[in-house]
Amino acid sequence: MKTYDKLNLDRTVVAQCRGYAKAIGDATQTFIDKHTTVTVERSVLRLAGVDGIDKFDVPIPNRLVDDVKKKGDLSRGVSVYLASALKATGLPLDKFLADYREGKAAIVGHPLVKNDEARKVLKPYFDASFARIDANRAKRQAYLDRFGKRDCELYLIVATGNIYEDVVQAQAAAEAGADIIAVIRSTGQSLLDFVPYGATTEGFGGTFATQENFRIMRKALDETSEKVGRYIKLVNYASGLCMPEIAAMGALERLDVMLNDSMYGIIFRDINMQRTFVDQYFSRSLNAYAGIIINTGEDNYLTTADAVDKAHTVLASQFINERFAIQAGLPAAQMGLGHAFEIDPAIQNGFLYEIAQAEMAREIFPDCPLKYMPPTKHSTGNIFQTHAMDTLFNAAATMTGQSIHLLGMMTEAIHTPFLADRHLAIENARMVQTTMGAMYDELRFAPDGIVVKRAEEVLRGAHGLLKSIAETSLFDALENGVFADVKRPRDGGKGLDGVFLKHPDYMNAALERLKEARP
Amino acid sequence: MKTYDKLNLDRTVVAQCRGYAKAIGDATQTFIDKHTTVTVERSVLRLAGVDGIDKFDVPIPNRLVDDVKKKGDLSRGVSVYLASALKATGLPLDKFLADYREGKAAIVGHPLVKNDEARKVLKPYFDASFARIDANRAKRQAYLDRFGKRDCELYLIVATGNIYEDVVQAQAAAEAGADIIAVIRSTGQSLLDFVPYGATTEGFGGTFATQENFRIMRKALDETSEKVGRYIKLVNYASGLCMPEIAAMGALERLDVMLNDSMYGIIFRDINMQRTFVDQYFSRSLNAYAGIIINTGEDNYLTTADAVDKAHTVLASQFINERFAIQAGLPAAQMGLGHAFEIDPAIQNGFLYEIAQAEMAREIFPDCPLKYMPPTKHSTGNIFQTHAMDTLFNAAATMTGQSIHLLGMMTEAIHTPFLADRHLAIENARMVQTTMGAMYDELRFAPDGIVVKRAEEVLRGAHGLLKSIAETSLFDALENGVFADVKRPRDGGKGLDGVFLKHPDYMNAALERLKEARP
Amino acid sequence: MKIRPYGDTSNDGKVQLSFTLPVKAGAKGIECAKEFAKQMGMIDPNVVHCDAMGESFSMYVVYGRTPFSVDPELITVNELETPALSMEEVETLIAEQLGRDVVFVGASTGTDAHTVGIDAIMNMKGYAGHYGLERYKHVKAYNLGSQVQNEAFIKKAREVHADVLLVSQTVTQKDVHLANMVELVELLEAEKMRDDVLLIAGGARITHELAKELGYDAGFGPKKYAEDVATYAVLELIRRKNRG
Amino acid sequence: MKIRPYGDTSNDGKVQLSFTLPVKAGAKGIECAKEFAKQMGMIDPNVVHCDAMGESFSMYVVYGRTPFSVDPELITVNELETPALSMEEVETLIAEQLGRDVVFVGASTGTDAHTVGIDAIMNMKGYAGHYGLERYKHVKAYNLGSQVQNEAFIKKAREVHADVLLVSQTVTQKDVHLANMVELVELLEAEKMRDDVLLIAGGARITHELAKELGYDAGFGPKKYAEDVATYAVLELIRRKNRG
Ligand code: B12
Ligand code: B12
Ligand SMILES: Cc1ncc(COP(=O)(O)O)c(C=O)c1O
Ligand SMILES: Cc1ncc(COP(=O)(O)O)c(C=O)c1O
Repeated sequence: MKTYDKLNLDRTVVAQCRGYAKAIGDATQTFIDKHTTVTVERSVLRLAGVDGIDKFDVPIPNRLVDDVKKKGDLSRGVSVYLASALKATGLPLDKFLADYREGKAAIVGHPLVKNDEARKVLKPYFDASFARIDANRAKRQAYLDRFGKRDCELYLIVATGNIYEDVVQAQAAAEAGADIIAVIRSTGQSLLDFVPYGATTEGFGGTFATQENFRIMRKALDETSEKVGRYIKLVNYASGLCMPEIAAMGALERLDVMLNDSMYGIIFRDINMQRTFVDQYFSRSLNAYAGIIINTGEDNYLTTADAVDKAHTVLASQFINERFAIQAGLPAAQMGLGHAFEIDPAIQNGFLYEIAQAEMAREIFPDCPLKYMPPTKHSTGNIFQTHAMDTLFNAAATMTGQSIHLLGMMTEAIHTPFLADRHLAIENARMVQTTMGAMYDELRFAPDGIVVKRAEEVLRGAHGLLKSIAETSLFDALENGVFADVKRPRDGGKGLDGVFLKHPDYMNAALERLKEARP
Repeated sequence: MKTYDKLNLDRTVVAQCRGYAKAIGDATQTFIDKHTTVTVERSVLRLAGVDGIDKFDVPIPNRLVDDVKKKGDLSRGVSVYLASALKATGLPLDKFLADYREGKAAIVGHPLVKNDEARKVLKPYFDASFARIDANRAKRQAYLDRFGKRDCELYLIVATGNIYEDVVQAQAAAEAGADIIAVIRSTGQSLLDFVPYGATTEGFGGTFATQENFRIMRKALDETSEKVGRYIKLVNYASGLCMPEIAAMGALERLDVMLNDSMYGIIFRDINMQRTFVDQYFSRSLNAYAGIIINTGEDNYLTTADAVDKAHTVLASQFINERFAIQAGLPAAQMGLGHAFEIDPAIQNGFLYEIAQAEMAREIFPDCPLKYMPPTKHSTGNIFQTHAMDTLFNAAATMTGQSIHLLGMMTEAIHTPFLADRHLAIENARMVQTTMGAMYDELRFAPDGIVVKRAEEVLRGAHGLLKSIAETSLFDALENGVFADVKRPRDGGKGLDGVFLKHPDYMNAALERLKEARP
Repeated sequence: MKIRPYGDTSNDGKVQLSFTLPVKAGAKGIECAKEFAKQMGMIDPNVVHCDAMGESFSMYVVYGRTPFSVDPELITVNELETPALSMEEVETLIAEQLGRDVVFVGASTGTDAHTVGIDAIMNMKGYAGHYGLERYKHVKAYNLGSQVQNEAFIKKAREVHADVLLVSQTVTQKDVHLANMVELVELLEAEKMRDDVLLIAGGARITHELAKELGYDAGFGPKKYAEDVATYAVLELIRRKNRG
Repeated sequence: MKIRPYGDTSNDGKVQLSFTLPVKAGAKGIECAKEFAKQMGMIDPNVVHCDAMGESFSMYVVYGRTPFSVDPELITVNELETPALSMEEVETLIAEQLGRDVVFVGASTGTDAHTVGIDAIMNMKGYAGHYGLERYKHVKAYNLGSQVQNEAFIKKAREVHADVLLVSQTVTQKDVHLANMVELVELLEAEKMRDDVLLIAGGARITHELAKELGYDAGFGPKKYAEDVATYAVLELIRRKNRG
């Protein structure tokens, strides 16, 4: 999509923002590089091909990493333990795991091999997984080459709690015009320090993210893609205590987009910040390799903080997320930075601020597939008015050339979407996209008008905020509640006990490959 | 409201359009000035204070004019007959009418007085009515001075068929934010060659326009005006076979806006064109005097003709209606020229055409309170989608600074509005007006973009059409179906038998006063 | 197999309801709304929105479950089952089976001024890509326009020996169309013409069911075009001819 | 006096209904929709819209009359009738009638991560111009945030000698809130703490009626603020104190 310079943004200020973000990112990366986490290690196992659960439903990756944590030294990384066990038992991985399940083999207690040896032992297993991911990437690309891609893609959620009902609804939505389908997770999953297993039918407010559920939905959407002649993208959430593992599952099952924010878990799920920073790095490195677009969660800030006063925190956070994405090797084309249309419709000229902000995001991140979120906070039980508000949002998206357009639901304030809610949302958006067609190319704003001034004000606000964060640290900023009005202590929240300082001999056979593959 | 030059319209072409319209208007006026009609004469009687019905429910003005038509010479005008009867019987008007009702007095059969004498006899009666109209005008002005007026007024219809239910709904609408209330007429009333009498409760698709109904609604809205601190304007329809009489009733009962188009009756009600041209002139002269804003009906063209292909006919008709309005002494501030948002939402870039046309109307008629009509033709039983379409219309109105904004109803394709439909429509419009606030001042269009080109194209089309009409005549144009794709023969349609060539001694005591009062 | 409304799970029976009550908005109004929804059979109705409309009215939006179900197998469709033939097929049928021109007279009758519907069926150019009857070979189509009184309509029908009468009705408020449509049937009967013509109604709110009830031969609603009515009429004329 | 829904005329009983059926769109579907609407008591339901949603679903919009009516006089409102006092009035009441600090412990419990509701009630700055409990004199307010397990919630309540427990629940899909709310009551009973605290629930879909059913003392829904719950709680504590 073409981009314009409609706002006359001060490019020096933008460059300075990126400079501060780099300083912030570099400082945090120093911390990240020194640490690993239980879920990073479990992802290594998953990428080596470890899967399944024991008879108490505990995933085998959890069992193995717990063993190393309790009886070995996790700061060395699980790679070397797995390699050593394979080497010592002489078993191929599947046999080893079968024995392990029956209590006939252990991951610890074997003489530890050297890192180089470990790499060699594990290579064939990683080769298999990475080949599968490569094939997924190629298959996606083949689909896209065959079917093309819309400039502005309609993104819809399903959230029945039951993967089979989700399939029915996702297919109906795709047939009605959706381009991207996200399966919302059950409440609470993000706080589980393991990934549930198998097909599930009992989620609340969403469906559990399991590898089997991913597979079921991917298969269904591939069928629908063939039917409608459009590649339907599949989304799930990498955020939470298992970010890296879910990213691994997504890569293996050909998800196309994953929610993955460097700070969302900290702010909205009270997950420990050290844990999150380490996890997001690994998961993003994997997303990058798999050609998966990430979606960041800045939109959420405006559900708790005021959308007018705190617009600059969204922009500041986008710069930070961009930076972390760069550090994990993600190209701009995979950075789906988030923003949202959340200004109270009762505010005079609110819509002008919205388009100022949306246009600004477009101009500052011209190559990113921005994820634009619909109004939610000011939706009420008045479904008709909410539908009208969503029309305005659809108009704003079309007027500012957004690329990933999440649809608002007229029942936002009531329940997770009904089949018909989604259908009506698509109809609404399609109508706006058609009738407003070239609106983005057509519009200009009064010089020194409200729109131009608003963009300038927000950019200046973000600049100030980034500067102050760069002067202290991102840890401090989160402790002070600069984002979403939420304060989080550095050592508080969930999952800190899963963070480990790396041993000087730490080795991560998966991460190494991911890094090597970076362009 | 401020106007801009956003479209770079060719002002020479605009001036030429006005030139052609003047030629068309002048030619038609020559015809008008030579003729009178039964309803023009009945209005004269009404303005002299004649009212009421006989025992067969026939209005006394009809009885009197019919008598003159049958037994006298209507081409002299009814003024002189009435004056002669009063003079001959020596009765004051009320006594004369009482006798007439009982068959004890006649309007014809008396020696005819000279025109000057007639003027003198009738003067006190006209004085009374004109004083009442003056007082109405002053009262309206006092209200406006006290309460002010919104830049863009929300116009809502009530159409229950029952004046008392209409009152309930009109008051509810005004309390919810409506500025203007129109009482839609019953189907078929426009083809009645008399005006029904008294309060009515049995209309279809609308409520009969009667003087008593006007009074009831005016009183109710005055009460509401006081309550809400906003002057609520009342609208009814002058169009139809009784245009001049209803205009007289409206002037007497302080209506604020009247539907009054120089061609609507011809095209949409198959009323004879000669009749309509004569009637519209008298009724507009009266509207002008009473300070009543007229609303023209160009919007209707697009319900039968294609809204993209025939947009230029709307503009051409606006120029013609403007010209006829000038000829009847109406200032621009009372010319509520009509236009509409009727492009199929399935057409690519349709919204861009809509705003091109709406902005163009604003720029060409900067001092007119344009009446902007909502989508109707492409509304379906899908109330949610229709509500969304109405949101886009509300956006277009706000983006182009419209002044009289008729609200679309989500149930447009189903029934005349329910109370709640109207409420939701107001909520929708208010939200858009608030959140888009200064959008009109803010927007600019790409030079040589779709919007600018569209406006140019429509203006050029109107120019060509007006030129061709000026080269023949408006009568010919209507015979050829240039407006709304409807063809009407010059001598066809209803009401031709009510048109009379004026006698050289024709005198119209009411019209004379209206003309004298023109600035 | 019985089916039930589907919100987001099979058989959840979920529906959305909205209405206005002539009471002040507030807790009392919400309870009234809930009670009303229960009378409509909703289980645990959830009043998700209550809004004041002036002092004496309030509107409600309700979501909830319903216990009802419908068996599609047992539902009879009160709609013409005739498949629509193409214009060319209809023309051939007339030529081969009737061997004469078929005369249609149509109008928007009574006080109804809506012509777009009847024009869609009759005018040469048709509507939404479906040619109108005027374009059909072997069809004589008279479109009288709108606001045509029933007497004038019948007069024309007699004059041109109409085979088929097409009545369009759009305004339905206070059931004005019912009175007008019934009047036409009565006039036709009084004139002893009822059996000589196919009497067909159409319009946005007209259903075949309703038309039959009022004594018409058929009724056509939205998304019906010239070929639908032409197919029905011609097949029926052939049937009647063959019956003798 | 009984009231009925109002479309555009008193007592016309008109309502709007929409739902999805798991059938293909078409004439059959429309008849099913009509039949279903009749089961809901609608008289002459008018199916004004039918739209396909894929091959196996279709949605409907229906308008029609209903015969039902409600008598507002006979409707009991299941809502707390306590008038809300102002913050200052509540503060005075506590000082004069209880003579000690009142301790509130609040949280969004279970897996629920929505904090805006409980923050609206508790945080200093409050919501929509209504100050939260933290600002009240003589009130000790502990806001534990979200995703608080019932066990942890009870532990804190015991620790700080809570007078009032405030439970916020927003996610209601598959009735997850019911299970969670009932679990809390059971735990409190097991711990023999139920009678020592006022147990209050709140959230967008919570009603007083529902809260009572689940064994809570009171429930507060949308548009309720700190002063509503504070007034209720303090008056109830005074009542209990005086009762002895
Ligand atoms: C265009 C229009 C007008 C135009 C009509 C111009 C004209 N020459 O026709 C104008 C502006 C003049 C007008 C005026 C009025 N209108 Co009007 N109008 C409409 C509108 C917007 C569209 C109707 C239309 O053209 N539809 C398109 C056609 C193609 O669809 P259709 O008629 O259903 O026809 C199809 C089928 O039904 C079928 N069909 C139709 N007739 C026949 C006949 C036969 C024999 C067969 C086989 C098939 C058939 O075939 C067609 C193609 O599929 C509707 C609202 C809407 N969106 O539906 C209101 C609407 C119909 N109007 C309405 C009303 C009340 C009026 C007025 C009385 C009041 C007013 N609003 O001013 C006036 C007076 C009219 C009068 N005396 O009758 C109401 C009717 C409410 C009701 N149910 O009673 C509506 C629904 C708007 C509303 N919500 O208030 N109107
Ligand atoms: C903001 C929001 C979020 C934010 C929450 C941020 C935060 N820290 O709170 C984020 C983005 C994180 C979020 C996430 C999710 N959300 Co959410 N969210 C919303 C949203 C938009 C607004 C809720 C809100 O803040 N309302 C404003 C407050 C002030 O209102 P309130 O809670 O009703 O509180 C008032 C009263 O109820 C009362 N009150 C409330 N609690 C209490 C307690 C007491 C004791 C008292 C006295 C009074 C009281 O006082 C308040 C003031 O009047 C709603 C949709 C909507 N427009 O309502 C969806 C919504 C609630 N979310 C929903 C869902 C499903 C989720 C997710 C599960 C899935 C998803 N969409 O990703 C996740 C996961 C959450 C989890 N694990 O619980 C659904 C719930 C559906 C249902 N009925 O089950 C909704 C309705 C959206 C939808 N239609 O799908 N959400
Ligand atoms: C970046 C991001 N991650 C995750 C989520 C949802 O997470 P959870 O599954 O933790 O509720 C969101 C929610 O909108 C999000 O924006
Ligand atoms: C100028 C004008 N007059 C009259 C009407 C309505 O007239 P009638 O009462 O003849 O249906 C309209 C309809 O919209 C109109 O635009």
